[in-house]
Amino acid sequence: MAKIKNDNSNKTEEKLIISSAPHLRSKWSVKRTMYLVILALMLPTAAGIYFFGFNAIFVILTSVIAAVATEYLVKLLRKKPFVMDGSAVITGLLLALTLPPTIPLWMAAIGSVFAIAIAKEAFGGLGHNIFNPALAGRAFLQLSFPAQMSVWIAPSGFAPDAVTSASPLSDAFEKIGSNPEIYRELLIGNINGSLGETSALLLLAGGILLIILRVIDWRTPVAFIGATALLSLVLGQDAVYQVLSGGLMIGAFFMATDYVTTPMTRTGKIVFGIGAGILTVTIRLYGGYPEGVCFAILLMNAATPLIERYTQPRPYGLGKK
Amino acid sequence: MINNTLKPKYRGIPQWFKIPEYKLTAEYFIKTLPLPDRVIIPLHQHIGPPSYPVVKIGDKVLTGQKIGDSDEFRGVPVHATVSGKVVDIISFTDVAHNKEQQAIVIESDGKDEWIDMQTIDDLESLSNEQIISKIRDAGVVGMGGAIYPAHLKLTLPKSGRLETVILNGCECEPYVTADYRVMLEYGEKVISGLKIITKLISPDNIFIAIEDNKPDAIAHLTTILEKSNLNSKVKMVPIKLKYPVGARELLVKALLSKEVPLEGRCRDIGVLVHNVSTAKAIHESVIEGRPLVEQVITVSGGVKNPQNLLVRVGTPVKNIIDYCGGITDEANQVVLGGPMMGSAVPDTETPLTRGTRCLLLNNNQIRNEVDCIHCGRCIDACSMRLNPSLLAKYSKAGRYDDCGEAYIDACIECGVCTYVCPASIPITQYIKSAKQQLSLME
Amino acid sequence: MSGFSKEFKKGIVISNPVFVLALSLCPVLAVTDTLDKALGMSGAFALVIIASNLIISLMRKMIPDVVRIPVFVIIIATFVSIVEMLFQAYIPAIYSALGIYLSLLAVNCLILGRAEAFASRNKVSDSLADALGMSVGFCLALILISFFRELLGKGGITVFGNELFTLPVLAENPISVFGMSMGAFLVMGLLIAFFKQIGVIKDV
Amino acid sequence: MLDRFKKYYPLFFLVLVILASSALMMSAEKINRLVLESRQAPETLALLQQLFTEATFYTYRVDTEIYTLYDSRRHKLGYAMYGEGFGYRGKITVLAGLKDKETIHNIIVINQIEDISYWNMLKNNNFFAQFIGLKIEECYPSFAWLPGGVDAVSGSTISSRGVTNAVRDAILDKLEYLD
Repeated sequence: MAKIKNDNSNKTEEKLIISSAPHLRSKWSVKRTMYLVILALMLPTAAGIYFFGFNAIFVILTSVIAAVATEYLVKLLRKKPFVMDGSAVITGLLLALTLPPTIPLWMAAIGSVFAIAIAKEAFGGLGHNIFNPALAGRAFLQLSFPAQMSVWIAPSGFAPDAVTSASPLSDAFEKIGSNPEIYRELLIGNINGSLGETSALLLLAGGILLIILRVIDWRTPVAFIGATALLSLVLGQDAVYQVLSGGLMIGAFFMATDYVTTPMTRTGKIVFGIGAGILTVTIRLYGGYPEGVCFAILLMNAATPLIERYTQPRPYGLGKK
Repeated sequence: MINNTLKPKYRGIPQWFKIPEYKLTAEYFIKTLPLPDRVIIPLHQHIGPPSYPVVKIGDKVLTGQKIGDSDEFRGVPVHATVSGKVVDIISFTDVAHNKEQQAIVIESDGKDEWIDMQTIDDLESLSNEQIISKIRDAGVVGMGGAIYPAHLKLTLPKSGRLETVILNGCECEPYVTADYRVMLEYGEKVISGLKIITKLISPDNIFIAIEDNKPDAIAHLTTILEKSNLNSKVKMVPIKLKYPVGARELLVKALLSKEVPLEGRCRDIGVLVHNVSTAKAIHESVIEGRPLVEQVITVSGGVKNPQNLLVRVGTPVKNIIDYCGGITDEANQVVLGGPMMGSAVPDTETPLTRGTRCLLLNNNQIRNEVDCIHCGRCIDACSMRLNPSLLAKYSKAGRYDDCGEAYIDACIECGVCTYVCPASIPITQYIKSAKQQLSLME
Repeated sequence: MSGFSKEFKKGIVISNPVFVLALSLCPVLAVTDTLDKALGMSGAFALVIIASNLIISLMRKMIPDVVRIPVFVIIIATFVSIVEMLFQAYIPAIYSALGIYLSLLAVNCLILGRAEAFASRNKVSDSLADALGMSVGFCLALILISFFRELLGKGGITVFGNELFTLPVLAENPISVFGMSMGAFLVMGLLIAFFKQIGVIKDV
Repeated sequence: MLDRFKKYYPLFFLVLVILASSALMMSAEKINRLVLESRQAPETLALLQQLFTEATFYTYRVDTEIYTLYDSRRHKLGYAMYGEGFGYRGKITVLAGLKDKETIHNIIVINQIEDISYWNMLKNNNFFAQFIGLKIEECYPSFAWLPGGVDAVSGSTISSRGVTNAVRDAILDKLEYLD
């Protein structure tokens, strides 16, 4: 404060704001980021609704509404202001997209409640959670209701007669054999599987949209998908099939790029992607579950602080080692 | 014809965002601000030991007369910027550098009587020591914002020499156009200042680095260079515009592909970086014998008539704003310096100090800080390759030692991390306070 | 008698062994998947801690300082063995369901902790009150945790073979996570959070 | 004298406590054994003693239907469980005894309604003795036919198969419950 007499204070002085430099701020905000992600997620959501009809709509709505309601209630309990920043919507939507279309609605709701209340808010809310909430919710459901979580119906749109069949990944190894038909089906998404993970093409489009909009970094998905493809190839699997099927696309573009639970540094993002890819292939080929993306990402989430610690960038001016 | 121009290059960290330029005043000629009735001259307008007053209350002073001096070589004297009477010696807080200091208040008599100025015609008649003492007496400090005394930079290190001189014409901060106008309108003085620098340290390479959005400044300086005898040594380098590229560390990296060591200065790797306005001030101090009493600033943002002004040091901000037509309704903040690194002042009586290049009337929408979402944008944006979010986290938690271990000293406080932060965390502020705490601990 | 009731109440809420002190979590997490096992464990715990507190408090002036920990351990282990045999003889179903965790009471930090910190320094009535309070607190905590775990993880409550009630939907699709030890952590954490929220327990 | 006593007092005390606790535990064990033994049906014990001659008492778990047998010194002798199979005429019930978790100790047939001639063929050909010491793994391979170490008595194949299936039924589902 200047100790100078203010003899003629005019009106403008009363509203002078003291703030620290820089006085210019970009227009990016958490809200904007979240809504862009939701926008990109609309593509696989639309595919899910197209292929699975009313089932999909109800599951998605239940999951999202339960997520937002839980967030509101928990914030109320914690006496913190509730901000509709879209993160709860993303969690609900992502959870719904990883669920089978036939799941009972109350199970989807329980998954959402667990994802928000336990996996996110119990750790301190957005920015403090260790595990990706949507994946934690899915893992919870997978452990709790293994039967209902592995019922897959063939896509039938809005037609009422759904046929249950095995997961594409579990009977994958016999059925295929560089069959271009099945690649096309996998790309379009006209196969049985979780709500949002069937259409590889639309997931790719959503992911590329986010990369172009600079919401996510290209390194994680590229490393994740690359590592998966390479390791499958080395182990004698059909790499294209491994990449296109299951939850790999949605995991690589929308879950492994979650800001909070993945490393911030660029090298760290690559390490995270490679680690998740290796774990995915390992669980798929040698593990007890047909799908490994969920647990692979959760395991790498736990390793994130470690990765971050060892991949700090070398500061400018520090001699090269 | 620019024959010795390198290709535009920038080898720092590539930036994926663009900070808008807002160079509103680029086409406005420098006008001279009418003399203020009263100036407030702080006595410590540089890095180094503070000066003490050498005048008493009631003394008559002339423009350019020394009113503060330091016994140490590292200090620089302070001069009266108007002629008149010393009315008060007050205590004053410099908001930009957050330090308490003395300031001398001079009431102008309106006559603007100058002291005798010794003009030099032949530079060769002076020895290096004489030139340096002239620069010191004139109180020249780095005008790029660092306010480091110029004569200290120009004194050769005891062992070795400085091989490279970079004349920094990069003005990457938004709004600011003062250096650009100086290069266009005082080009001869700038090149003459460069000649003096060359004479003092006789470097092997001289670069003039100007951003590629100022082609006319590049052309103008090239024409002057061709007339001077410096032409053969000097390389004119257009630099690609990315915000903190005007910072000397990044300029060195961009031009020489060398990095300034973490705990060192440019001179440790034989490089001298001087701002174009400093070169102009060096010319004025040596050739014209004129002390640093006025400087070109840009007044921009929320004023009725944004313009470039030649302003006496110590002029209260209010005078400048009034001259430019007053604050518009949107502006709610007065910033001394550029929008990225300047400091907001609490009232408009605050005087302008040496090295200030911009007076910005800003419209600041205060945004609430929310929790860090670990998006990593600040890490991607940081040109010094630090982890700003981590530094902010440590600083917030009071873990200043950890800040030190995370190389907080490397931070140049360019403000880019705060600019890009979607969670509106004032990272730069946290880093500054941690640096302050660390320096207190030592 | 006010001293008695004070010591008694302390163990139930203010320093509840499970929710506040967070001690002896091994049995808490391991045997709370059904109400039966929780009740059995609470009973065993209560018998051991009351008997050993009583004996140790009675002998507190006699026990030489250098050998006090061995003596405590022997006393506690004796009672654990006796309780084990009693369980085997009279309630063999619960005995076999509890398995190794019953024997592990001998190295239960809570029992040894109370013996060392309280019973060996206080008079008999206070020690008895302390042991009773701790038992009641431990029992309440176990019953609460196991109630929710059995309700969610099995879809209904069954006590000693009597089916009290079942939930309509959950009985067919129980949330089996609550039957695993992860569910024990979840339920315990949520209960602690709930009690802190309503202000029953405070930070220690 | 008193000083010396004081010096060794902790040791004395410790020994005293150990002795007291041992005495307590011994008496408790006595009660425990009395109770356990009083709960045993003598006829069941007699049946089990045909399998394990040195068995003095047993415990029975209602949920898994396994008898665990102990000798007089409380050493675990083995397990016993019932199994059923279908022979030529009807149900055959056997009580199979396991020595440990891997080997069959002995079997006794509790109930059968086979034709006497056939049954005598089994008896005379030492059919039941084949089960003694049979490894459990050999009972796994097929449900329909006899285990590897057992030869059927020719002419009485169906009864042989009935007995074997009864033994397999007794063992197979309960292996995981053995403790």
